[in-house]
Amino acid sequence: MLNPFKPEKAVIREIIHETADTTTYTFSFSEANLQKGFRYHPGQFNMLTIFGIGEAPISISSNNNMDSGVFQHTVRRVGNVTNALAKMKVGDSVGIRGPYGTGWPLNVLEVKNLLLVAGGIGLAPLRPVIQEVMYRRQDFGQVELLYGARTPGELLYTREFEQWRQAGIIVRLTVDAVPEGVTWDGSVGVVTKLFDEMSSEPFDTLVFTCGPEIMMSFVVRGLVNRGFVPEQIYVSLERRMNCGVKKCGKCQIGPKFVCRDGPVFAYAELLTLPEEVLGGVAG
Amino acid sequence: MSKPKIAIYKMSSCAGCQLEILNFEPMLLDLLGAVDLSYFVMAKRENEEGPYDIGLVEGAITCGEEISRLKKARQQCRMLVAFGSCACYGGLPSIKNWTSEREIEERVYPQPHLLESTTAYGIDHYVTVDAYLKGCPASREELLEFVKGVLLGIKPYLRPHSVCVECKLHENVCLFTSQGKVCMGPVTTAGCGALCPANNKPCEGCRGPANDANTESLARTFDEYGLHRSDVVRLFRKFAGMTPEFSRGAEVL
Amino acid sequence: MTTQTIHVDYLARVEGEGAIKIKVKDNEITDLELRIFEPPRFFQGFLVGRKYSEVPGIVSRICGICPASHQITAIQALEDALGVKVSRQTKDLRLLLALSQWIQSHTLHIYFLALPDFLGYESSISMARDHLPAVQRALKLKRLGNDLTALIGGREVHPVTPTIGGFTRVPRREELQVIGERLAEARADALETLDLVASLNFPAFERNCEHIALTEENAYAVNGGRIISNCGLNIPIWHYRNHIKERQVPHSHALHSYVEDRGSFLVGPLARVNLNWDKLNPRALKAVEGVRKMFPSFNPFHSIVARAVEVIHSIEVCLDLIERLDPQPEELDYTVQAGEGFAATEAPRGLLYHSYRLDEEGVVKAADIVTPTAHNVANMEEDLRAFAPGVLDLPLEEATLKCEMVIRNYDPCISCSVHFLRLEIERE
Amino acid sequence: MSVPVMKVTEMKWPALSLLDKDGIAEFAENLAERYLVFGPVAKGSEYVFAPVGKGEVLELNYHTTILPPKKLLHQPFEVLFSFHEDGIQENIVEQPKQIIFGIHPCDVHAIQILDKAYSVEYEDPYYMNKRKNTLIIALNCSEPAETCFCQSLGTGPFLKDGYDLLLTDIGEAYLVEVGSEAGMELVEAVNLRPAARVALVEKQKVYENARRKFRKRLLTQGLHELLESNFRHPIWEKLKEECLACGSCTMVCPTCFCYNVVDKLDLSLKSGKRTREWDSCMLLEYAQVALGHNFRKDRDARVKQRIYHKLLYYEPQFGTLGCVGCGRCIKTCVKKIDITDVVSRIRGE
Ligand SMILES: Cc1cc2nc3c(=O)[nH]c(=O)nc-3n(C[C@H](O)[C@H](O)[C@H](O)COP(=O)(O)OP(=O)(O)OC[C@H]3O[C@@H](n4cnc5c(N)ncnc54)[C@H](O)[C@@H]3O)c2cc1C
Ligand code: SF4
Ligand code: SF4
Ligand code: SF4
Repeated sequence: MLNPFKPEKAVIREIIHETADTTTYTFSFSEANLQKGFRYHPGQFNMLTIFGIGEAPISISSNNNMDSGVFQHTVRRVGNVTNALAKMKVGDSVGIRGPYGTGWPLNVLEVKNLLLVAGGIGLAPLRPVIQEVMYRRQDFGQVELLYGARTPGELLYTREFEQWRQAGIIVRLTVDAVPEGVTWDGSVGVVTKLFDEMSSEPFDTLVFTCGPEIMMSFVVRGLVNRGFVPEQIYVSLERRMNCGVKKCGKCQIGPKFVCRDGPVFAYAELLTLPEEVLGGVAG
Repeated sequence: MSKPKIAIYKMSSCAGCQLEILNFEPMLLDLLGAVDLSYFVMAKRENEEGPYDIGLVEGAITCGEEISRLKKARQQCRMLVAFGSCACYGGLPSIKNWTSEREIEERVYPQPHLLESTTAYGIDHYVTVDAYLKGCPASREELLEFVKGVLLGIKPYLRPHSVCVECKLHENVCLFTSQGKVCMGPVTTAGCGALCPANNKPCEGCRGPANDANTESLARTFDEYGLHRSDVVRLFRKFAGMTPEFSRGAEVL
Repeated sequence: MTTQTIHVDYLARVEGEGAIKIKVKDNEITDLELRIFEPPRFFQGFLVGRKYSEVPGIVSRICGICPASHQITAIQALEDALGVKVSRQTKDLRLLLALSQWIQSHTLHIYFLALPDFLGYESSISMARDHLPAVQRALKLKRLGNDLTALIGGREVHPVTPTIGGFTRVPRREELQVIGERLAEARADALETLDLVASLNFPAFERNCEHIALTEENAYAVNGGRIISNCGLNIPIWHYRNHIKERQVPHSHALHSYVEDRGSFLVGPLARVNLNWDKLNPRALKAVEGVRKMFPSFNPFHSIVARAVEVIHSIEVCLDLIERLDPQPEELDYTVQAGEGFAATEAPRGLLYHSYRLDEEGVVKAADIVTPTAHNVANMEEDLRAFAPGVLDLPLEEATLKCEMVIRNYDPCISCSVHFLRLEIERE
Repeated sequence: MSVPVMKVTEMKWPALSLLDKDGIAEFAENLAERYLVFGPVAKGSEYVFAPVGKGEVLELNYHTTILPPKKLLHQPFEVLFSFHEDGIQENIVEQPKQIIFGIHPCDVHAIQILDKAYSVEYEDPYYMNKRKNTLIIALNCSEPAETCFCQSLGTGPFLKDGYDLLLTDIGEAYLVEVGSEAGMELVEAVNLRPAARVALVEKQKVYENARRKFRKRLLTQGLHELLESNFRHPIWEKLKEECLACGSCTMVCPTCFCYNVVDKLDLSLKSGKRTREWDSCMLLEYAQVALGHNFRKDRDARVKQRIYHKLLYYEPQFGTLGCVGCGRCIKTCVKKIDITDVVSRIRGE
């Protein structure tokens, strides 16, 4: 019987320090066949095991299209598993099972213009979207990223911004605060502040957003105020997960299992749930 | 991490929690392979000087001398642990806190002026505490989880919820709803394996308040079961009467 | 003129915190203090106002090493106050529980607290390096005592099942038999323990003093009997307070127990073995024949041998009890009434006395608890006073160790001695 | 019996037989020779499913058990796998065939719900391994307990399908009906006394009689709309004050499936086990994520989650209500919080 709870061994191939507390790890499964068959969509996640410490759901921050024989996770140190991972070295191995969940509706819907709104670590599941856009740029129209972090030093993937811009993606950045001695010519304030300067219009645009729930609640509210409708806004939710496969029950919101029906949901769908999501905006 | 150095401090206590370390028996030698019991006066004559990695403090703080010893322990230890309910909440010694110090002293000693004794507090009244190992006595399993956690640099999983959860997991007959005996289980932290109910004895709350303990509601149920107000007060002011949760339970009626 | 000070900052390997200070001037002891830093916890104070039914759970926390003794004694005192009679089964189970603690506590003392002194180690942990089999034997015996305590009492430290009238849960016969097999196997370990301690080199030191223990007609008394001594004391338990008093002496840090018109006295394994030797279990008597000639003994260092004897005795008695027990749940039925009750038992460290006065609601109006260590503390000082001059010629280091050993002979359980006072603190 | 539950008709296995009441113990013993047999036995004043057949007294007149028989399939504690330096050892062992003897209709229905929860999309191999090796000897209820309301939900007091054998107490004996091939084999093996078809008339009488004895009910009509429109009913504020958040109600529920996962390392820190144990949405930590953020911090949110999950969310998830009316959560609640009462209060009754 296939055991969905059994992690497979994956080896750390490369470690890239993004910020003081966030790191991107490149993995490949020890077993070549597994790695070959490992296919996923932008927005899906894996369950990452550190044996003896636990398991955590982590978005896949790379894109399949490159077919590089590896995949990436970008992880912020916040607790047991993520701290333990931070202590590992290239060559060490972890347990991985996945991919799980629905991704962004890139292949499901006709997508023309894209507005991506990310906060902090929330950029990780959107990075594969950006990579997808770059991979088949001609399929998309205007693509714009609004990205906020607490400080300039906490922005992820900064080394890739130039590439993204070269691919014709509008990248707008903001930070909550600029520590003394740091130069910053971007905007200062929460990510919704970028709405005032953004180029995206509601027409023919899909919005993907990921970040802290409180941020997303302001994002959806701000967008609705600017004429976007809940049907065109997609959010990636975070909930407690112990299985990733609809068994442990933790991630339920109403009848939805975030691990399987999500983590990406149309905002319109969330509005039909009795339990309030996104900081009570829905209710 | 190399072998962490552990120091065991005794304050006002029965020594039962420290004894639980020796009670590891079959595992004791393995444990000693993993950690250094550097300062353990009950078991050793030659005790090393600090600093230590972990300080396990047993007992409530009931006098000035203990306060200064505790503060010194805090300086000496990277992590300071409240080891057992006395250290977590003041424990049983805190029962006296609701009677005047003088009156209590006079009941025991002919010449009370020779004593110096203060309100019994848990150690976090005076110093910051890194971890709490609840229970009277503290649980060996939890101590072990904690030690492994330190070795690994993680926060161990210690049950935060009510005793009822473990009571149900072990399928005990509920003393409260089946036998009409009032039980502190619904508001008390699990981790003991619901030991008392498993032995057909209501939980006495020795591990202190559980996550989100709704003590007021439980106190009202005690009342409905015909308990006198003073009985309810006694139930809440026993092992952890100094905690805000149990105080609310004691005072609601 | 030479002044010498023997100063033990921390009495190690005793339960609780104490220190010794002896000042000697020109070979005369000028000052001798057995200090106890242990702050008082006022059990007798805060027991007042609590319900009788809470008392066993509360007094258990007087001492983590002999909690069951406190429970049994309190329960029996309360039963005396409430007029509750208990079954043979309950008495048997209580005896089993008390003896399980003797096994555990004596093993702890012999191997972990006392033996390292005799063999020249600072602790059993360092002793384990050279004497691994002995330490493993100790761990096995101690676990056995603990497992038996847990089987009867529900938990090793602070048992939960003992209650007024009996037990909230009784073990099944099969469970008892499983542990019975282990007890039978442990006989060999207990004998080896006796051989080991009997072969030790004991300081030649004797001090004639009053030895007090419980005694029974046909059994080696544990949970009841009459209080007797080698100096003619022979009283029922409820006369305890007519004969045994406490005084607060200015130079001391503890309430000193004494027999009215006489003085300090010794309780514990040595006193029991001295006074009740013939009542040891017959199989045990045979097994300990080799040390017969050591007793009666007034050498306090022989108490470690007395403990080994009692471990053997306890195992045999437990085996007999297990043989006949088939515990059945019992109705615990009684009415609460006002009254006063008394009880004394032999805790591992010796005579333990509890008495309570209850009002008609069952609320405690007065509590009186005297623990074995509290009984012994005056005698410890007396021992030291007599012993110290003999070691003054030794190097200070060695003299200090020898003095500590005198105290450790008592296996003092300082936190449980609710009567201890703290007078002065001297730390670094 | 196979999974998911197959529909069996009486036509396929027409054999009706009778099992004398004093033959029950012998029957159980006989089964115990070939199967692990679990049945209701007394534990103090309550009942629990425990191994029977070797001298233990089967108490078929039990009202309900503390824990549902779910515990035999989705265990309170379970090791998922052990790990060591060179690999993972899955804890999926050769499962001995087991029989749940004397299980009530509500609990059979609950198992059918769990079957769905544990087989949709990703099969849970631990559950399914046990489930596939489990036979069900159900017992129709003739004496519903005070807290029972299965009748309102169509999950009792009598069972229509989902059993291998079905017993009904028709007075002097148990009527035995066969529900599967495996059940047929069980009957043949012990050589039961054949029953006349009129026994079915007796059975019908017992049924009618049992139906009249229910004291609790939960009106399901319009339940969805009712709950959907009362998410902010003042009753939730009251329950927030009342509920102890002790978790008992969910621990005893036969359809609750949530679990928590904990890794346990050996002291060597090199090997260990991944374990799971029942969890509960009533507990504060249940919806807590890293850095302490909690999606259901307030007790009323959790009370609501439990009740809404049972009565509203299961339906879209698994096509059936999540409550089978066993009454365990009512019986176990120290605060006497009663799911049927909550619904009637919302209805304004
Ligand atoms: C779909 C999804 C995708 C995610 N993607 C990323 C990502 O790409 N990068 C990243 O850094 N983080 C991501 N997270 C958050 C990440 O899962 C948590 O930070 C992580 O679980 C924390 O685990 P820990 O052991 O380090 O923390 P601890 O606080 O020690 O966690 C203890 C346990 O609590 C549970 N838990 C705690 N927090 C969370 C949480 N936020 N979500 C789910 N379970 C939790 C887990 O069971 C965990 O084992 C994602 C979460 C979800 C649900
Ligand atoms: S006996 Fe006590 S702890 Fe156990 S379920 Fe009942 S109330 Fe909870
Ligand atoms: S059993 Fe009752 S008190 Fe406990 S969590 Fe459930 S509803 Fe609340
Ligand atoms: S919700 Fe209550 S009555 Fe319904 S199935 Fe669960 S325990 Fe039984």
